[in-house]
Amino acid sequence: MGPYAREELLAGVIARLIGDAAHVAVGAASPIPATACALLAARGDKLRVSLLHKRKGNPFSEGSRELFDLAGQGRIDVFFLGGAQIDGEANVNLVRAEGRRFPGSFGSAFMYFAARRTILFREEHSRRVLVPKVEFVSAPGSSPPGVWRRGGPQALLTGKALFAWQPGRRRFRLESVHPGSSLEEVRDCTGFEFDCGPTVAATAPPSAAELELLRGPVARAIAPNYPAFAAKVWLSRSPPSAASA
Amino acid sequence: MGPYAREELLAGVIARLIGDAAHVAVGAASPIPATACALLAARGDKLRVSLLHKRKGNPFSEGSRELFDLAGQGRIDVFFLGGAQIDGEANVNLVRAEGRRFPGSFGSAFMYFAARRTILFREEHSRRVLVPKVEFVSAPGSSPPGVWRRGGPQALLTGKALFAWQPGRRRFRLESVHPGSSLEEVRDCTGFEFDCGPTVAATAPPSAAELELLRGPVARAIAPNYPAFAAKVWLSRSPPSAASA
Amino acid sequence: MDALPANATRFLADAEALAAQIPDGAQIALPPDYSLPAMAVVRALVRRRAKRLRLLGVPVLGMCADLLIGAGCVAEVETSAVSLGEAGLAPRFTEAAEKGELALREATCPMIHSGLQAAEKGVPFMPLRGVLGSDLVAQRSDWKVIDNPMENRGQTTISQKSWSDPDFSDPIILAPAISPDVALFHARWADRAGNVWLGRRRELATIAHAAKAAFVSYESMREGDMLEDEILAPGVLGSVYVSALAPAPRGAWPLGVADEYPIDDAHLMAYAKAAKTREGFRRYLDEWVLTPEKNFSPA
Amino acid sequence: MDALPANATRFLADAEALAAQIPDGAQIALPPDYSLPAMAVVRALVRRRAKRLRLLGVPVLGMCADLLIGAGCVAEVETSAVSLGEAGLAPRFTEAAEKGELALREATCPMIHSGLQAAEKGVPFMPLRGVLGSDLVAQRSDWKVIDNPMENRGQTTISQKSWSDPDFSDPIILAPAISPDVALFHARWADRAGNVWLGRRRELATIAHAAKAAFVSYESMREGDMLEDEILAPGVLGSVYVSALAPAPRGAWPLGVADEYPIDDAHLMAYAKAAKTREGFRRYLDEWVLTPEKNFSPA
Repeated sequence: MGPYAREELLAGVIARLIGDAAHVAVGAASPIPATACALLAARGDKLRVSLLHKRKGNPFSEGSRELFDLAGQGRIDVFFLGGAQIDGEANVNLVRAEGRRFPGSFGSAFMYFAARRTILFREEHSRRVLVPKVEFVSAPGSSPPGVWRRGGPQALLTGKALFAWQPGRRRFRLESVHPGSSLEEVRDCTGFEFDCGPTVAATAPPSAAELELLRGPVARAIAPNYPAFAAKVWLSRSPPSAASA
Repeated sequence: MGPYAREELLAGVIARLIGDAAHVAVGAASPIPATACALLAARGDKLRVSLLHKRKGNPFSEGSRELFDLAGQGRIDVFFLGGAQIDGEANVNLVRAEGRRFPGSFGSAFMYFAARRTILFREEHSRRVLVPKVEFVSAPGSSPPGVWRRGGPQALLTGKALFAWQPGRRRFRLESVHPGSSLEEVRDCTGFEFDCGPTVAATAPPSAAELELLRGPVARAIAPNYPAFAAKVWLSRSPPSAASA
Repeated sequence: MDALPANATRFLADAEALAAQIPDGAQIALPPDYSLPAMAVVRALVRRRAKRLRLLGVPVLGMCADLLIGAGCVAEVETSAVSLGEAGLAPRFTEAAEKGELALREATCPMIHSGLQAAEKGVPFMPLRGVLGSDLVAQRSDWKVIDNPMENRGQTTISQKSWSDPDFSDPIILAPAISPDVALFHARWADRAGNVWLGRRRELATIAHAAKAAFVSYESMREGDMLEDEILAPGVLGSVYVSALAPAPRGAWPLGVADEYPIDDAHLMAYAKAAKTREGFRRYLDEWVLTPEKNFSPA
Repeated sequence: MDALPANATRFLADAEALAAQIPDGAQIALPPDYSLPAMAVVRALVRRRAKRLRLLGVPVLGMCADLLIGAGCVAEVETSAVSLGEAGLAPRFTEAAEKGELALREATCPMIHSGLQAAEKGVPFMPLRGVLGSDLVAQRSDWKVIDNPMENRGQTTISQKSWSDPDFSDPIILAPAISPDVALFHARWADRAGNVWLGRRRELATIAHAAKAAFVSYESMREGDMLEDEILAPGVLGSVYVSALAPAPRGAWPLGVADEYPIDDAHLMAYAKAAKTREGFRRYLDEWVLTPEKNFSPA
């Protein structure tokens, strides 16, 4: 890749996807979304970030139901979901695939409806993950008219590409391919059909200004909650003073 | 009256009504029920008493809904209700009577169903209070079959008499008349019809042992939350050391 | 008032500035007198001549509401009771109710709690046991009765008929979600992150969760982020729910703040006596509310 | 287990004594690994060879459940996930689920929270938005779908047909009340009145409110009645909900207690690795669970 880490590229893409959201909730094992939020904060955006399961402190005082109540109230603008499988209709499977058991649906069956936007994020981009039809729908990508649904998928970001969700067509559209990958490779590795314009852009890499923030204040903000991640991404490059704390 | 205060007699009656209940909840302006609970505690009974709106501390940590949740869970054995009006079917009116406005129903419409037993307690015994039919049913004395109801009235205690509730007949039965009152006086002052055996007992006054407890540990336990009440009942008799605290 | 302010807790100068945020006609959820009422802001609402307020008692009201009612700020009251506790009936409420000057939505405590919890969870209703057979039900067309759907496999019918019909099968009442325009209360502490400390008065957190906006006065500012402190955190309402904050030392007076100052019983008794008449109430307002230097107790 | 123990918080000697209170076949509600799991009691359950336990994850499970599953103590699991977090999949759960050795009741977090809150309020169900369209719904015959009764004045129909039928009008899912036989968790402090301090882990209070009995291990005994202390009270679970208590210093280890000790990441990683095979899990049990002197970390 270029003069930046893959994690830095992905965090930059997520930061652009978050855009002007007011409140983002980031789950436990999500260092890259957390990095994206820290990047926006470092840029001076007035973004509220609720990091779930921080090592010290946490944003909640009503126990583990508060995240779901917040979302029910309409106070979560952006949430993230992964998936053992994701299909072309943006259905998410966190339960089982090909005889293998995964942890379970967590709160996906609610959060996918209640958060205003959900960014699907899975680094592995393969036909094993991106399937024509999920084996088990933990949370559906869309709902019939008459069924309450505040929000749904915004985009699907993988280690190779960015897809935008088209609610009207209930299909993904390939938005950009990351530097180092190609449209052909993306087609080969995607198990579902998707729309695609006549030309496909390359995903914009992080700017020099963004990289400076990422390697300075962002790295220092991320290190306490994700020490292994911060060490891997930044310690070998330009070690921020607190990354090893 | 005898060598005891009316409040001591009433507290003794309530203590007997509480019997072997495990958990009693006592409302804000209820010094006599609180005294009854303190008497049971002083006797060594393993009674749990939740005093609502204590001046210092309180038994709850979930805010003002906790009492109702506790009752919904079936954890409140005995509760107390008064009423601007109470009728012969044990309906309670806390809202309005004869053009006058009262504070409102509070939680009565729920607690009367959810507490295992409710002791109706109103010192004023008059046709103004004990009416044939309440003007407004804040909480009904009984419910049709098929309607969920864990508990209901146990008894009605006034300044003149004790009535037992007969769920099968949906009527009160006069249980005893307090010393100083008569059956005739009770009939004169009661606006609803009630059952009555061939002979009516006199309400048993507090025993010497009970009076000793009332004027010692009970008075000391009650004084911090009900200073005016404790001073009125006990300070003139045999002042317990902490009654003025 | 539609947008939920996710990232914009504003720090205002004082109770007057908070009162200025609350528009005429707003539905304001208020705590009981024993649960951190924002009395300084209530007095400021009287001074700014607020109009047509709709009060929601969570679940009961006291002096807080009586002042606003007496001062002519209130069009509607939804509550399960209004009372001054030891000091007796709330005189301005009582007279207004007896004269039919208020739109009254009578309730019972847990229906209000459940309605707020429904809004807190973003659901349209919450079921509650009991209540059926109370005359409250007939007055509240927004309270629905259905057969318990967990017991009935076939059809379940909304109560057009009386719930006491014998073919009603395990009827249960539904509290509609209540999402007040404004939650208004006082806090012991605030911090620079916009969090406030309510201690065990969790009903205030529920109000704030359910409301479209929460305005909070506070006794004093505390250093550090209280949500990062494991001992304080359980009593904190996070800033995500707090629209605006302002300092108001002794801001609950003549009511109390646990561990700070007790209820001023003598003042409450004096109020209850004065407010028995319109003239007495006017004199009370002149002396204790409209005169700026007496906005709060000197003690 | 039918009677709710209102006035009888019992003080027991140790984790073994608590484990002895939990009968085979009981439904036990357990917190996530980050929320004060009673690991010492879990190990004691393994030692007493508990059988046919039914675990309820509130709302997810971790090492706590994996140990019990691996040791053959568990017949059924209801949860929205089982995971060791940073340490990866829960290996004994994963193998048991893949081999079909467990009765699995798949859920999603807020359905579990809502079910417990229904039991907390003594109502038969609580509605929840979302969830419709998830394959979870078809698996859970105890989850009902109805038309939103607040919007529909006429008839409302229990879902015999599919909720996605076009004549379904604003369908909403109902979580049935969940009243576990036992709530089991760890607390930072207990006091002589039988109260325990859970801090901001309020889901533990909800479990205890909803459960028929609550068994709590604690780090240390604190002087005074914590419910009388305004600073501590917001984090307290009152003794009315606590059936029995026992001391278990470092009782959450290898998981953590905020401000007391952190999660022992290295141990958790070692467990995750060892438990990948039945033999490795057996060796782990021998070394860390069945050997009395190693019941908890020496640190």
